[in-house]
Amino acid sequence: MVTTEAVDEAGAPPSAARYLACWIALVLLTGLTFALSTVDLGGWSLALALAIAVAKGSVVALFFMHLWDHVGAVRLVLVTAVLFVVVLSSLVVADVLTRFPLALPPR
Amino acid sequence: MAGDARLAHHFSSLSVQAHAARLGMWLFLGTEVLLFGGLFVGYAMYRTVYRAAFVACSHHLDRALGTVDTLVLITSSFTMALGLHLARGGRARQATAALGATLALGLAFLAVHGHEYAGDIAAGALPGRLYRAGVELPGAGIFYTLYYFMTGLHSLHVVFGLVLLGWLTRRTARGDFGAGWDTPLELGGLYWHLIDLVWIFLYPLLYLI
Amino acid sequence: MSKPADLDREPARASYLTDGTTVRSWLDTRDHKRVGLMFLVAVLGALFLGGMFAMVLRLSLLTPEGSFVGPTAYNRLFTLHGIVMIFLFLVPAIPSAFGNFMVPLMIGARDVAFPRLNLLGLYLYLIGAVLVLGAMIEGGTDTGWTFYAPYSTSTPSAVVPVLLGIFVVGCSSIVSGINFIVTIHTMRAPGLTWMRLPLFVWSIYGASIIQVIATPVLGLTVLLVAVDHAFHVGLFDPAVGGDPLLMQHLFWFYSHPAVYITILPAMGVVSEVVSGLSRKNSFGYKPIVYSTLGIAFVGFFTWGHHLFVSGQSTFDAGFFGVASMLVGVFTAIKVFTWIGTMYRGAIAFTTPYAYVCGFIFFLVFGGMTGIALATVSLDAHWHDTYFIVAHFHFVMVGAALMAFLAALHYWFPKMFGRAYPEGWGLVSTVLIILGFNATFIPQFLLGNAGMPRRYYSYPAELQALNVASTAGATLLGIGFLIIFVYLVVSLRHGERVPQNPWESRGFEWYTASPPLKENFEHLPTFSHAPHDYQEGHPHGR
Amino acid sequence: MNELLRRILFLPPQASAASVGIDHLHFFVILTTILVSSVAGVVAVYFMARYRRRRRDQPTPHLEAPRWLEATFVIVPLSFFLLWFRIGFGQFVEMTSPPADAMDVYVTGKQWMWKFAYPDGPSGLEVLRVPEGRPVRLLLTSRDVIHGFFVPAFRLKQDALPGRYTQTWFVATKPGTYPVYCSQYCGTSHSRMRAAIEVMAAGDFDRWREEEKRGRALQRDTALGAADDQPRASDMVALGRRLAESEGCLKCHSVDGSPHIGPTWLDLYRRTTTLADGTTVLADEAYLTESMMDPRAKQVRGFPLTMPSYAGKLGAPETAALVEYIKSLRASVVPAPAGGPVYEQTGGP
Repeated sequence: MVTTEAVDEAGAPPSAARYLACWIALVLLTGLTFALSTVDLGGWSLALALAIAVAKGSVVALFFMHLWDHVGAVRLVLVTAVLFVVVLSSLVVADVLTRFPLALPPR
Repeated sequence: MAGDARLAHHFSSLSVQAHAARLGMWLFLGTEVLLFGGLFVGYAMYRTVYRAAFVACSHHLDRALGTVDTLVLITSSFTMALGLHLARGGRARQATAALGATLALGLAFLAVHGHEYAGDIAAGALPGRLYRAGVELPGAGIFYTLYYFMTGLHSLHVVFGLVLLGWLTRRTARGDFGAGWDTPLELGGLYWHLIDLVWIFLYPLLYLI
Repeated sequence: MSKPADLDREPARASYLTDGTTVRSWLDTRDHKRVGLMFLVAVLGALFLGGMFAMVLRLSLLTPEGSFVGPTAYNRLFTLHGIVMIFLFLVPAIPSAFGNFMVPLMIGARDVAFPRLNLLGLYLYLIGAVLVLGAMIEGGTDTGWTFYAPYSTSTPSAVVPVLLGIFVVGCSSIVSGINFIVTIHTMRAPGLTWMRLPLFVWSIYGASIIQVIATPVLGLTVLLVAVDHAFHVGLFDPAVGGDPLLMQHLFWFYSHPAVYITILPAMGVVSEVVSGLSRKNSFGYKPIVYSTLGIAFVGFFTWGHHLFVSGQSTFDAGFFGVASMLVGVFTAIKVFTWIGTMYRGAIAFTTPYAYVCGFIFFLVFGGMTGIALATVSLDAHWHDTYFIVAHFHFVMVGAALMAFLAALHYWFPKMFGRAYPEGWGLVSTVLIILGFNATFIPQFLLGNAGMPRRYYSYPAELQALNVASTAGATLLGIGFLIIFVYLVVSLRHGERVPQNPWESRGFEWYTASPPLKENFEHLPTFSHAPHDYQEGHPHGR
Repeated sequence: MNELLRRILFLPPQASAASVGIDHLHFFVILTTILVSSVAGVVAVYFMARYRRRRRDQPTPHLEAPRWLEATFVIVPLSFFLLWFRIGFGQFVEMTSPPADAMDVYVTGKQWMWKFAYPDGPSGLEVLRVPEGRPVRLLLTSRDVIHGFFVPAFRLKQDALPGRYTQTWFVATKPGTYPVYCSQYCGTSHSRMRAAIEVMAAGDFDRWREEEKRGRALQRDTALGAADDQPRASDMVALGRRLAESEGCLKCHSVDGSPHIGPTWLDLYRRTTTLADGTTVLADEAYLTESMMDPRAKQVRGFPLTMPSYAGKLGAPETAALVEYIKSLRASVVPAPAGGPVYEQTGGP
């Protein structure tokens, strides 16, 4: 009595080489983001560092945490959680940017 | 361990039970992401308000130690994934070695981070009102408040992860997990990978801006 | 399941109530029905306690200078009233008590996905309640249930134990949310597709999603306020550079969806009662499902309407105002669908149905005053006055509590196998609806007159309205006492009921009442939507 | 009709220009709410009676809502809600953007009392006198916790944040005395933290201000003659001048337009200043406050970057006093400085 929820396709277990490749990718990305931080890119440094962090995060989430193999609700959970953190951050930052200047802490 | 001894009475099959456990664990990991999310919101807001102070304070942090921490955690995530892979392949002894390596790397992370805290406290970089170190700009105390909250909460989760890993390593050594049954090890692995995921985002925000 | 032979004869085997009667069998139970029952007793205790606090507040407000209790005691009582009613009654009540009991029965499962986790949720709730109420020994705290910094971080009163208690109750809420989502995803009996789920199960699913997403942020906020109170590290303390508005943003990111955690299951109960007692399929099954998910999702974008006059930017006020308007439309769709379901039905005039009519009036009136508040300019006058107090009592007491009482009466035969006295039920319904109106309509007018909330003493010319409100509160209190009395009495002396006293074709009525320990002798299969009263398949599954 | 509804709903008198528009929206929304909820309740009860169950297993039709009816019940409520929002938010934007010529008043909330201060006039407790018909801008702050400045008669409310400034404004239209409450819980005597706003005819108000000024000027001269030459800082400009001397601002900033180490303060308020990186900025309160806290943020072209940061040294009220003093330094009305600062030429601050 299998429920309609698609249970993961337990095909051939992924080979160890895949994990090694992921590890190397992560180390390289860490080196890259460290190198980029020494170069002063002005406004872009944060955006670039976050982009690299998202790349590293998705490598860990997809392969180490096997989201690559499982379909369905499991993937949705992480995406929803991150989405709501972004929603909360963007609305709070929007409030700070458009607030009456004297209502902000003196800076 | 007979296959169905672990099948709870109210589940229809072992794979459905494993799927349920995995979905439950992922929902819990979602709440952990949101718990840290609240701190990321505080970081985003105060970075917008105190931009200069945040950049100055970030340079005061020890970037090298931060990078070492990141590499240690990434490697521990790798050995964790390897451990699960080996356990599924039935090679319990090698899996125990991999999990042992993960434990060691986790402890190394705590050691490096403790050393970093000691350096900060010695330099007088205490949170909020107690901030005494160097950066004269308004908001420096807030940066360190956030720094201690984010890395402190993360380190607390590393400690929980290590306790969990210790229990899992002992069970792997006893050969509890094999091709047919690996759910506790998989869920423990997910928790450890989440700790690594959170640090991957903490590292650039605190050390590299 | 072939033709259900055991529909009419008495259950030969012991029901979940009588199967194991030692105290240990209750405290160490794995049975979702027993956990639900213990939650029901706990939340009723919280309701009773919160009601006591409310009565003391109302008595103190009889005179402009407040003679019944001193200002310090008054401020701590309204804080406790808020905390006990919201965190210990409204949020857990319908999901943890009736959700635990009914969801497995409705989806044809023997138990929830993680039975031990379910029991852990109950113990976390009790520990949290002990922490919160234990702080009363040290005098409790007077920050209000919102804990706004920097007052909450600088008050000498015992605010930290209360905050930790709320953190633990929050953990219980997360645990029950996770349990329900996994149960509904993985343990539906064969044939029960998503679009055949009973509407109560959908509402619990929506409420659980909100619980899982919103409660962690409350957990963090509560911890940050506790640490800021203890060590003054200044995250919310402006003297050190922090910003009190950040605390309000984080707090209301949980606390507004929290009211949807309360109202969605209440709407689910009303959908079941309206269909069940009118013998009518829901007038719009899909619209109610999409409205439930719509409220669960859009509800996360509206928290800023609590900050219109607290220093938030005008741009954000505009964004949150529009989002609050959108979320109001989903409620309108549901109300229309319920009334449509009543149309040309065969309505059994019973206590649950009377509560549903009260529910509809209070939800529409309370909901639309919420829309009035979301028009931003009116909020400048009404914010933090008794208009707000009346608005959320209309929605929380008028709607959510009435639905809780409707559920209590509608499922009383299912849970205990006994009938409650219909006559007394209707008397108490009339008392409660009249008492409720008499309590909170004057508070709308007090708000218009400009009486701020959390006021120990008020200008003398507002005394008449306050006295009327107190009189109404007394009537309300009497109504609740009557219910409490006749329900407890009919636990023992109520006459035994057959399996399906309401002739309802909701899925939960297809097991014995009270159900067996393992719910079904053999797992059911489903081939029809719930509440399908057409001929041809009398047993509706 | 307006008066009748106002009385039925227990609303206070409409004493500000904005309150009339707000009340009209109020009546529109509340009457619709009462109508719709009563109709819903009555229809529900009517259906309960009309379609009551006559037989135990009475058959009922299988009805599904037609799509067009469903759409109507989405469109109609949504259009009403969005219409109300359009009106309400328009009023709110109007309520939160004070006109440039508004008279400023500093309101300070302190645990369980309100203090009012005119920039160049008297400060006082409990009663705030405002002219009728002229816009008044309130700059709210608090000394300890969050307080809420609430004037029911003006339909006006704004929280006062400690250490920060929030603003709101109104045009009083009816002379009289109107109560002011604290709306944000702030401690044991939160319910006793009340004040009053007295709206005076424009002429009376100006006469009152002149007397006050003459009275205080007389008082300051006698005080100057007395032993302690510390003039009673009854108004913020005088406090600002005293702070400018004691904090050493005048060592680098001149007040009479002469060039000095830092930019001159004469006519500085609302002057477009060109910065070191070529961009120009309007020197308003925000710029002045920020420059005191973080001088490097907007360095003025042609001046050395030697000003120390006053973050943590100057509280919000002191900063406001300095800002008011700078605003009062206009070429047209430079008051003879009593005793004037002495410039010692030093190597730098």
